[in-house]
Amino acid sequence: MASKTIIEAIRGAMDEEMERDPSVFIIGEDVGIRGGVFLATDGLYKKYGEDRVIDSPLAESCIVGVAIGAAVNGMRPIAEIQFADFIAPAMNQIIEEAARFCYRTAGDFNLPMVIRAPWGGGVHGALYHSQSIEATFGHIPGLKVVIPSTPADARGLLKAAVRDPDPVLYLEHKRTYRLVRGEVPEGDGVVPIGKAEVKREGTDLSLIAYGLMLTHCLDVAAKLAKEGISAEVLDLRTIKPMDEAAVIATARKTGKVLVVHEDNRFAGIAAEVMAIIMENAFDALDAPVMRLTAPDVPAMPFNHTLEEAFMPNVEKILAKARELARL
Amino acid sequence: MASKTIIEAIRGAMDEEMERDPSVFIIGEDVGIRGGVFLATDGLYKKYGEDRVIDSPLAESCIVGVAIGAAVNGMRPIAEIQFADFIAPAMNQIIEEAARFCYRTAGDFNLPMVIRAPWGGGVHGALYHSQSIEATFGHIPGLKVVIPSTPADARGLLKAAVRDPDPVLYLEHKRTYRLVRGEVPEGDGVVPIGKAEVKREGTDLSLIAYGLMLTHCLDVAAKLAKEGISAEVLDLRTIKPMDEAAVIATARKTGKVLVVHEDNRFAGIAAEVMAIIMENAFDALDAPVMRLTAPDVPAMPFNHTLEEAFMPNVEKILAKARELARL
Amino acid sequence: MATKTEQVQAKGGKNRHRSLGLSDDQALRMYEVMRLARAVDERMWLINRQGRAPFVISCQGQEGAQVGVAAALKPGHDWVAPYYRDAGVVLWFGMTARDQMLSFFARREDPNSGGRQMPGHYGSRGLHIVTGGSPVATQLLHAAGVALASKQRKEDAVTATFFGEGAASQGDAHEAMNFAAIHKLAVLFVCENNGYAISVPQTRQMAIQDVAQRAAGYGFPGVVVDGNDVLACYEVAATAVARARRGEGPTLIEAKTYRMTPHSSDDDDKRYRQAEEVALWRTKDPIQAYIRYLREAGVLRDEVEQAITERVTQQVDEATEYAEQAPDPSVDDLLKFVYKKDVSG
Amino acid sequence: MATKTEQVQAKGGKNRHRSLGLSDDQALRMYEVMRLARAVDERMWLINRQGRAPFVISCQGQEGAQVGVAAALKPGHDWVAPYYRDAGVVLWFGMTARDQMLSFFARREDPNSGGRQMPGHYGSRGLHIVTGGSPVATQLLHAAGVALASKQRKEDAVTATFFGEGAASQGDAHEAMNFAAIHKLAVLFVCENNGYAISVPQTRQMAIQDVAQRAAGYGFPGVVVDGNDVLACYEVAATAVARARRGEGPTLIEAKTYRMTPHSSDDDDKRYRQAEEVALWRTKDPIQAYIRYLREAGVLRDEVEQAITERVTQQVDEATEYAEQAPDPSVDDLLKFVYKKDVSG
Ligand SMILES: Cc1ncc(C[n+]2csc(CCOP(=O)(O)OP(=O)(O)O)c2C)c(N)n1
Ligand SMILES: Cc1ncc(C[n+]2csc(CCOP(=O)(O)OP(=O)(O)O)c2C)c(N)n1
Ligand SMILES: [Mg+2]
Ligand SMILES: [Mg+2]
Repeated sequence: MASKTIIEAIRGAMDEEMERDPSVFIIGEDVGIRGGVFLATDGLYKKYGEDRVIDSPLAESCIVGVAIGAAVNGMRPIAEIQFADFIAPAMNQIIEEAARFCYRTAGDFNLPMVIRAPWGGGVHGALYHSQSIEATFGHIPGLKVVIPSTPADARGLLKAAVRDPDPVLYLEHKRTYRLVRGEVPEGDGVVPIGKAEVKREGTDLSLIAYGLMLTHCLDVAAKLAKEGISAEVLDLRTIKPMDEAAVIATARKTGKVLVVHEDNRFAGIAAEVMAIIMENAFDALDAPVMRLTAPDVPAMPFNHTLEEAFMPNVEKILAKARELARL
Repeated sequence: MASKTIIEAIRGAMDEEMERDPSVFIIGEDVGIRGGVFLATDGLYKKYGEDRVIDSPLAESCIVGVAIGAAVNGMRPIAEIQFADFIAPAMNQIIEEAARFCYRTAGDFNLPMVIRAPWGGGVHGALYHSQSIEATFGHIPGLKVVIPSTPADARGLLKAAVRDPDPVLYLEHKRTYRLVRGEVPEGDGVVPIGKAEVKREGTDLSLIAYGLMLTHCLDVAAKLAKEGISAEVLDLRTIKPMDEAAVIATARKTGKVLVVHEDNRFAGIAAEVMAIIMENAFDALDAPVMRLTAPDVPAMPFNHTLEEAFMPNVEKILAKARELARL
Repeated sequence: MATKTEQVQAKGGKNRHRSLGLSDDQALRMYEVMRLARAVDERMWLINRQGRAPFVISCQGQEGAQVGVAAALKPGHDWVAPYYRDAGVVLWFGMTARDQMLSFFARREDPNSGGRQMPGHYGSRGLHIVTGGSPVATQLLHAAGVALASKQRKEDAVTATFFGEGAASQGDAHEAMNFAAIHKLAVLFVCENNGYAISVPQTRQMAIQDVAQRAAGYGFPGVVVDGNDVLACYEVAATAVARARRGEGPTLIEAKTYRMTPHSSDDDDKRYRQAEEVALWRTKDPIQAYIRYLREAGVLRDEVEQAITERVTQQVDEATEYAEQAPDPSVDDLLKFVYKKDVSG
Repeated sequence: MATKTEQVQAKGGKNRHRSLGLSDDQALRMYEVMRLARAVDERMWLINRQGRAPFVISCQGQEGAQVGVAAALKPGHDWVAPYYRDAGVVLWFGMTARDQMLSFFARREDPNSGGRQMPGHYGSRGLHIVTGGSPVATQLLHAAGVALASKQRKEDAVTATFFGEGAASQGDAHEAMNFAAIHKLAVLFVCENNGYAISVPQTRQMAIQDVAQRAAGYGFPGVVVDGNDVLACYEVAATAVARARRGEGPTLIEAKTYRMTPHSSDDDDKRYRQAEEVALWRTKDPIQAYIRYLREAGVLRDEVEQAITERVTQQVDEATEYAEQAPDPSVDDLLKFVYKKDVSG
């Protein structure tokens, strides 16, 4: 077991997969000599050369469209979108093409490709370097959407994504890159797509989250414990297809659920979790499921006061959890 | 009161608004001499000329991006996207630009523009001429999303959209264009954005829908009445911002709610409606809120058997409503 | 690198096909595929007008450009990323009249999509035909990606992608040509310019004469060719393929042609096209032009013509009969193949 | 219509500015705005390095292209759709050092965004500066739309939009130029080609020498100019503006220049640029070059130089002091202006 940050785990996973499989290559803006703006691909250009670590032109539709074509022709591209906020120019290629290749050909075609994108806020990134996109893409059939919150999951889910025969959107919370450090197992350590994980057991209420909010929820659970409140923390890990069984299990276990995300509220992932619980664990609820999310304003402002006000944080989650516990 | 189809109401509303306000113009593919592929703009090119009814190049990002610029400079564009399925190339301009202009300038800029798009299935349109996009855009702060289901609402909401100072996505269910006929009032008849409407009063359960499904729900309510079940039918009309008060009121009134849409299920509009009810009317529920939606497969296939299987219809809604009534 | 737009003119003479290195047999195979594409298309309209199938979208008028270019490629080795009019391309690459009819009737056996997509949405991994959806111009980037993979593996396969002049206005067309140029990819960008994007004429689509002029802005050759002259199309394609195999990069081929039918069975082209214009272009029908050449060249003797007509008619008849009887997908097919690997619990 | 790429070379002589119709005062105003843009930028780096503000993105090295082009426009009448480096453009159009510093410190008074956007995201309806977000190239389409509106109302306003050579790879750049060409819109497409898109050099961005070559593919003139020669930039812009006002359509101006700083305060350009290259371009600093010219021309006498330096320094000092003290937005500002008209119950 080695201790790594999330960015180290991601870089390492790409390196291991490229070593293992010559069909794996990276394409994106500044991924080459620059090593990516967050250094996620640092050193890979030097090690694997410009044919396997390709600096694309400044065009996201090109990055994804080319990745699709390469995947059709036997390669396993890892496409990097520099910031999740800049994925929109590629939405036609992702939503209408990549996500539909398998279905529209009744399985004749499939696309083993990964799209990596740093997302999330808390880094003074303002409106266009802080966005959450998991609900937008989670709604699209044919895509798999994963979000690791620990270095071990970051490595294991990225490996699973590279080896998966379908397009996987792999979202990396940029605030956690260097903030979150943890043990990474020796060996393969592949983490299956589609499986949530209880990161902390509890009995009084459940906190369901992913990304930076998962880290916050673990802090909150520790604080609640001191107050005699036993909180279970469920890490969704895969947004789509969601591990409904795990969601239902924790809801049935505690009867009280708080879903937390920093994405906008309306038709977000929390709403889907609430719907799943409504349909499958209604009878087991001791209180209405609650959600703590960003407000419905377009991403977080640059100004630190407004950024703070936008983001859910430990204090806000703690307050909401206490409120739920009291019900 | 004149009786009109929905397509006639839409065409008439554009004609009236263009007569009233010289800053209103239309831009889109084939909107000119062709009158649009559904004839929504039929006759307007002849009447207003090529400067106010502009055949764009085959480029959706261009259509929306140009509309944004024109709106900045004093015009009120109505941009037509030929099919909702082809809006994705414009997502960057809609989501990252149009929706954020007002917020990112703290109100200095605003965009009075309408984006019209035919959506929905049941016309042998296959994967790319049948899609639902309301959840994708409903999730985006800064956009207003409206869906009329009757000729009067089609006319009144389109007029409201043209006069609104913010970008409005106006979605027209293509199956209802000529299927749904109804009275259209004399005079202005503007219908306010943001207000749902109870299209049929009831006491035993509530059916919440929009678009073609609203028409189906009215049929279902009539059939249920014969069975002695009194169903209320709420037409959302505006998807975003949603009329939460109306949703909560009907849930509290009947205690049993079925939400119906033909969009995909995961993180769809039904999930948000369920979340709103969970948060605001949990204590008033006699049964868990149910949803009847399309499955999570990429839009409906061309083959009629599969199209039928994909779409919610009167039979499926009726069965689900009976199940809910029995609870 | 030559980046000027060359106007390739068809050279006369009875030996054009031989001087292009085409045997009489090859010349006739090209003719037969053009005929087959046309015959299948005409049958589809017939059936559609009888209300037995909901939708047709045509290749009629563009078979010369399609077969001329496709004939310069190696089916099974090279790749194509066609668009919805390219019946001539996919038939050359191994699809059959039966395949066409199976997708026309949206049957389960439809090799393109199992009855899920509209007709004209071609795709076959085995035949190296990249699946196409409806959004235009996306396939240009797919073609660049396919070609990138070939280059990464140091294979000499060429990828040809086809699109209309309207599709050339999409951002994806720009991004694809730019990327292919940067990496000198073995791509043929084939624009079938039929003068209209549904109702929108070229003058509202662009302010230039030739789409081929764009190539210079990316750094590779752009060629204009008479799309109704199948041999001229073969000639420019063969040149572009050779260049691509040498690793010298892409070529943009603009085939000037015309759509002899409405945009689709849902369209009414009388709203935007003059009858005279349509009539004029009928006289330029690429099949008729090729017939004249083949007869002059003494290749298409009456008995050959008759044999071909019989084969074509028979294939279309059998295909129609088979496909119309063939089973639909069943309701439980609806949920299949959302993913190749389903990981939902 | 002329569509060939013209290499505009700076003509020598002490009277260049007068021969271009610029008075000594105008020439000096251009100089002062370049100096102010540079001074504000340098101060921002200083403050950022002291940890008093999180982010800077620079105009340094590109002031000549920015002010040269902007000076050919009529502020308040014409429109600009700039990008994040265009401090020189917006200062010419009426923004102040104080405005710059208010957005640098993300204060409530920031006229661009009320502290919501990063520095460099300019916008002012009153000053005819179209608001910009971070996604590159979207503003080219906005500029086409602004120009379309001017044309629809038969006004002679010109719209200039600015972008990097990397942004030129985006589909939106293609769609905007094509649309502006079709409608002969009064647009200046100004590419500030500084050779890099963050770390990606031009050779990986495109396979051509000059972005200006693309103009021919749309049907309007493309011009290459020395972006570090403010008067040469003014000259080509004045020609393009005159053409646009005559209703003859857009021009693509490519200003060859260099970014003298890292991409932003988050970048480390040593990873991808050689020190020699950076040093070489320092010798081509557009401000120094202009100083040499103005002195030769006898326009920039010592006392004038001194007065300008004092005014610039004073403005930067006052702006910094004012902005650093200025109040932040308050928490309840967060929910404001999602819509102009809030219709939620
Ligand atoms: C992105 C997108 N927008 C709109 C459409 C609707 N549409 C289908 S074909 C077509 C016209 C295509 O014209 P062109 O590219 O010239 O090809 P042609 O049909 O003339 O062969 C349009 C607008 C589409 N399929 N995709
Ligand atoms: C659509 C989009 N993708 C990626 C980015 C991230 N990004 C910001 S600036 C930049 C490079 C821009 O290069 P260029 O257009 O040449 O302008 P320059 O910074 O060199 O002046 C990139 C990739 C972005 N802002 N927008
Ligand atoms: Mg065409
Ligand atoms: Mg640059």
